[in-house]
Amino acid sequence: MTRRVYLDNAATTPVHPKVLEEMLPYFTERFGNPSSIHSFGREAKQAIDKAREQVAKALGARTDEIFFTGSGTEADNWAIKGIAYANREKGNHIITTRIEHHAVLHTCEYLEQDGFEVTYLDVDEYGMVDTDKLKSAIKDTTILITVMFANNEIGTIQPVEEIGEIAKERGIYFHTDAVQAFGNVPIDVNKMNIDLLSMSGHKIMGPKGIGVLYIRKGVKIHNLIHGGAQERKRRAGTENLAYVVGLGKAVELAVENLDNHIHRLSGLRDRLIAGIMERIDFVKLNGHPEKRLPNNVNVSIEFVEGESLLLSLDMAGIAASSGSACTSGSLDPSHVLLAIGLPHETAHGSLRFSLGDGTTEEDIEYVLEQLPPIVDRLRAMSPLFSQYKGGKVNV
Amino acid sequence: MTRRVYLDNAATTPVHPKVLEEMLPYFTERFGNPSSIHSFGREAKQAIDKAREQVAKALGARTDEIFFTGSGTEADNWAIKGIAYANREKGNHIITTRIEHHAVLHTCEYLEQDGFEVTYLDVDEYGMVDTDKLKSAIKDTTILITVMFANNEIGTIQPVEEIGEIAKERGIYFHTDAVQAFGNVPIDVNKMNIDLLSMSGHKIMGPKGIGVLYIRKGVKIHNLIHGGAQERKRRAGTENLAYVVGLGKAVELAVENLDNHIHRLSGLRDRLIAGIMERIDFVKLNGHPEKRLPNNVNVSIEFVEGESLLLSLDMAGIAASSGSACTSGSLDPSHVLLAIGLPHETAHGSLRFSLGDGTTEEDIEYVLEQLPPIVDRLRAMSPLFSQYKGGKVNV
Amino acid sequence: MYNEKVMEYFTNPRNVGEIEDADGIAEVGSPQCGDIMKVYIKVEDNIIKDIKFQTFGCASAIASSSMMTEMVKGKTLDEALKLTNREVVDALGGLPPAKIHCSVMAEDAIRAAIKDYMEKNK
Amino acid sequence: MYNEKVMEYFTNPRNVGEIEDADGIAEVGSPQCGDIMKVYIKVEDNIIKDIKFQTFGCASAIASSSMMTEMVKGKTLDEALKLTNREVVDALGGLPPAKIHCSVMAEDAIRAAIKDYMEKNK
Ligand SMILES: Cc1ncc(COP(=O)(O)O)c(C=O)c1O
Ligand SMILES: Cc1ncc(COP(=O)(O)O)c(C=O)c1O
Repeated sequence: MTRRVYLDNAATTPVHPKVLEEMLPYFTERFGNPSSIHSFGREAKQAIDKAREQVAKALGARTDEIFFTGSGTEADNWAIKGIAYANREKGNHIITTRIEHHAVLHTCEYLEQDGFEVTYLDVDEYGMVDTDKLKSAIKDTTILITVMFANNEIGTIQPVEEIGEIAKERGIYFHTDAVQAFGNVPIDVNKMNIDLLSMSGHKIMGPKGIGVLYIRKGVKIHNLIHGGAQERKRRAGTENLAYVVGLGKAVELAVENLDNHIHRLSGLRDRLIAGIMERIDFVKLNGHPEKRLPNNVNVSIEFVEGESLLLSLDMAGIAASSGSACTSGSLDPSHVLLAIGLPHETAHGSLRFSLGDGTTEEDIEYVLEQLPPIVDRLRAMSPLFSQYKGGKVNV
Repeated sequence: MTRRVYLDNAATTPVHPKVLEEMLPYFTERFGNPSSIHSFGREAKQAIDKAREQVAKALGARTDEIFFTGSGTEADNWAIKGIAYANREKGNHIITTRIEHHAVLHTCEYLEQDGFEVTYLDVDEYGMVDTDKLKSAIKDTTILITVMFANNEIGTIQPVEEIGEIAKERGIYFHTDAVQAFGNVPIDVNKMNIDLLSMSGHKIMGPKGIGVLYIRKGVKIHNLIHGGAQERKRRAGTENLAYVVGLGKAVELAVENLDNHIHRLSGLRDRLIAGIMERIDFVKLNGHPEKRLPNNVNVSIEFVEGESLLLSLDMAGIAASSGSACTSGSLDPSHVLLAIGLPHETAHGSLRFSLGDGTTEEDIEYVLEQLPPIVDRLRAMSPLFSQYKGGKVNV
Repeated sequence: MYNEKVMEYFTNPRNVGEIEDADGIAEVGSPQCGDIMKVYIKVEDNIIKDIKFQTFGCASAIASSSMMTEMVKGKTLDEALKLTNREVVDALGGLPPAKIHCSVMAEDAIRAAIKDYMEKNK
Repeated sequence: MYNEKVMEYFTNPRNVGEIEDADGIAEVGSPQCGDIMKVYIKVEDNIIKDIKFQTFGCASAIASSSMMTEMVKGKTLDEALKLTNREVVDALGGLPPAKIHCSVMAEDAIRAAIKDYMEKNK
């Protein structure tokens, strides 16, 4: 079999062996329902309490501010709808950006159908939000600012602390989707004036299908999922015991490993970026050159289309992702790449390599070896490239 | 250590070893994101397709009618809110019962605050819904009937097929919470005219934190969780790959084992009921004597309180549950036991034993040995019992 | 959920029972709430010479009643009247927040029993 | 996602390239949609003697163009004009629903190239 190099850690990560080890007993032995008062239940309850402490500690939060959800997406939905409906009499205006994850964007769009007004802030060519524009977008009716901590496609890290300060000054709730940021960037909800923060397990070597919503004590918010009294009556449903335990462990490991992770991965990232630039012509780096996740590489490779690149890489055993519409079956390429001003055909030719703790130097060298001939082959087939060479660029 | 006898399978079940075995590779090896087009992703996608087929087959449904959720509770919330908001212009009236799970009741209550009208049908002393009462509750504005398939506390099985027919005749959507029924009762969504059906993994030896909503093709429903294009754009969030695989397997095993499960557990159930009646005075069986889940025993033991019973059983290694308010820290005992007409103090003294595939005859005999002296001891302490003996019953 | 001390007083409660010729008797709580405590006291020279209780209720209700009876036995009526639910909770090493009302019932019960004695001996 | 045949035509596409002195040329699709197909034909006695293509697009766009060129090579113009996207899909052993438009582009491309030839030779 060919070598398999996984560089799609922003899509999802494998579960860390130590995380799996912690989870395992909770499937078959310590499987009680945390709401039960017998010993099986009490054991389960304790495990959940411990995980909650691990998460709270990692964010600088209190344990009673941590709520487990069924995904990062659910955390985003809960934060935005919950704040919107609970604060409707105060106002109906929400501020967000054009480059949010669909979990935020589609939730905002749903609210627009229900009488809310949403401002989608533009970003600059690096994907950065302009805090002056943010300030001038604030109205008397603004009840929520939701800006992602770091972007999942291009890796740009937003000025979260500054945004938190603006929100605080104006008495507006501030939510941040930190699904991609947590484990890649130090986070402190108090220092950064964050009122609500979303996380997801599967981006940090935890399991898929669990998330966290941090809700600052005192924030007025409705429930999203009604039912039993779990999570202090705020999020109903029998707790995903094994995953809660796993998430707690994954968070703990991520925090322990943070410095090393940032240092090692940003080195590999920079090597990969430099290598691609050296070896392939007509390539552009997307996202901010410095304020960038340590694990994110996003490049546009002119004259070729993303899916073809991905499948060719896949045949060489390399897993990556793309902002091309072809990967999703729709016509428009990634809204993020369009928002930073890329022309459609350039956006279609974008590739994202997202590194993880399992990524090695050899992996990077392997990609740098495999990618150039793939690009050559596809460009040789591309009418856009031969037009360019012939001087008839119509892009 | 004392023997441990787990008779709280209606609260949650352990994961079946075969289910865990199927799940395991999906944490660390086959961990791809099903939306990714590379080989890791395609592998993941296939696993999800297979699980969807397993579930569809079990319900007599089509694969494109099966949606995975983060819990049974989420499935209930989605069904009810989704139908309510999508059919608002048709009407605002919902019919349900007083004995639904909180996932249904609290969702209905939330909708009441938002302009919907909800009829909560009474049930008889056995917890059965009267279909004539249901018929007369229907109005021109009725858009949804939601009646649970079988009750989680007292095990009563509702006349689902008849209700389905009534709903169909009147052109009203019919949702049933089958979280407790699936795996205990044969279910066919077409034969029973069910439009929406909720299931949960952890009641059938699958994992906790995954559920299913069956939505009949053509049903008009809003999304509950907005974001990515997963689940054919109906339920966003990266799929819980390992649990989806596990749920598929658990469902398959449950269906294979259904006849044996029903036969064996109802035998043990009847033995336990008869044994309790023989050995303890002043005991009442709650729920329907025949139309009853094969794994449910619910008895009220007069003059004693549930939590004391539970903790005493727990010290003997027996895990059960109770409808006493003391177990939840609130004052009112179970709404289900009150709905079937039990006086408060009788409801407080109720015990539920829920059997599972791991339950043995020895387990039942052990309970029948341990329970009577526990009851004796607590009755000896009870002022209600000495009043009764003294002829001064003030119950 | 409960600490060992509470479980010990639930499992082996002190002073369970009735006193046939009690000098004061009181019952507090109600079946609706799932808690009833009945307390019997025997008084001599203003001192609680003997005390027994019966409780229908959860483990913390049983433990609280039992602890309370131990705490007031041998005390003068005045002293016993000063017993607070906080002291019962502390003597038990703590109760879960949702169960504090059980200790309140224990306080209420001994006060009511003393009141009953006083009324009868006015 | 794709079957082996599609992957084979994507990996080893037949008839890639340009024809310098082509008799008909056409380009369909647009960079916006992420798909462009350019087709060159050489015609003799109403027969497609040679055909080449260039494609900017996803794997199924490349495979569809390549398959199309194979299917019309050596055919008369009339026969080639009758080629449908369905036939291309079938020849590829099927395409995912979201990718059917790629086969439509292939059909459009050959028709446009023939049209270009006819206009030039009117
Ligand atoms: C009847 C019924 N409905 C819904 C639920 C909720 O399911 P889950 O715990 O998966 O959220 C349960 C169990 O908790 C139940 O018994
Ligand atoms: C920025 C961002 N937000 C939200 C999500 C959604 O998280 P989940 O997949 O756990 O629902 C993701 C990843 O999918 C993401 O990258």
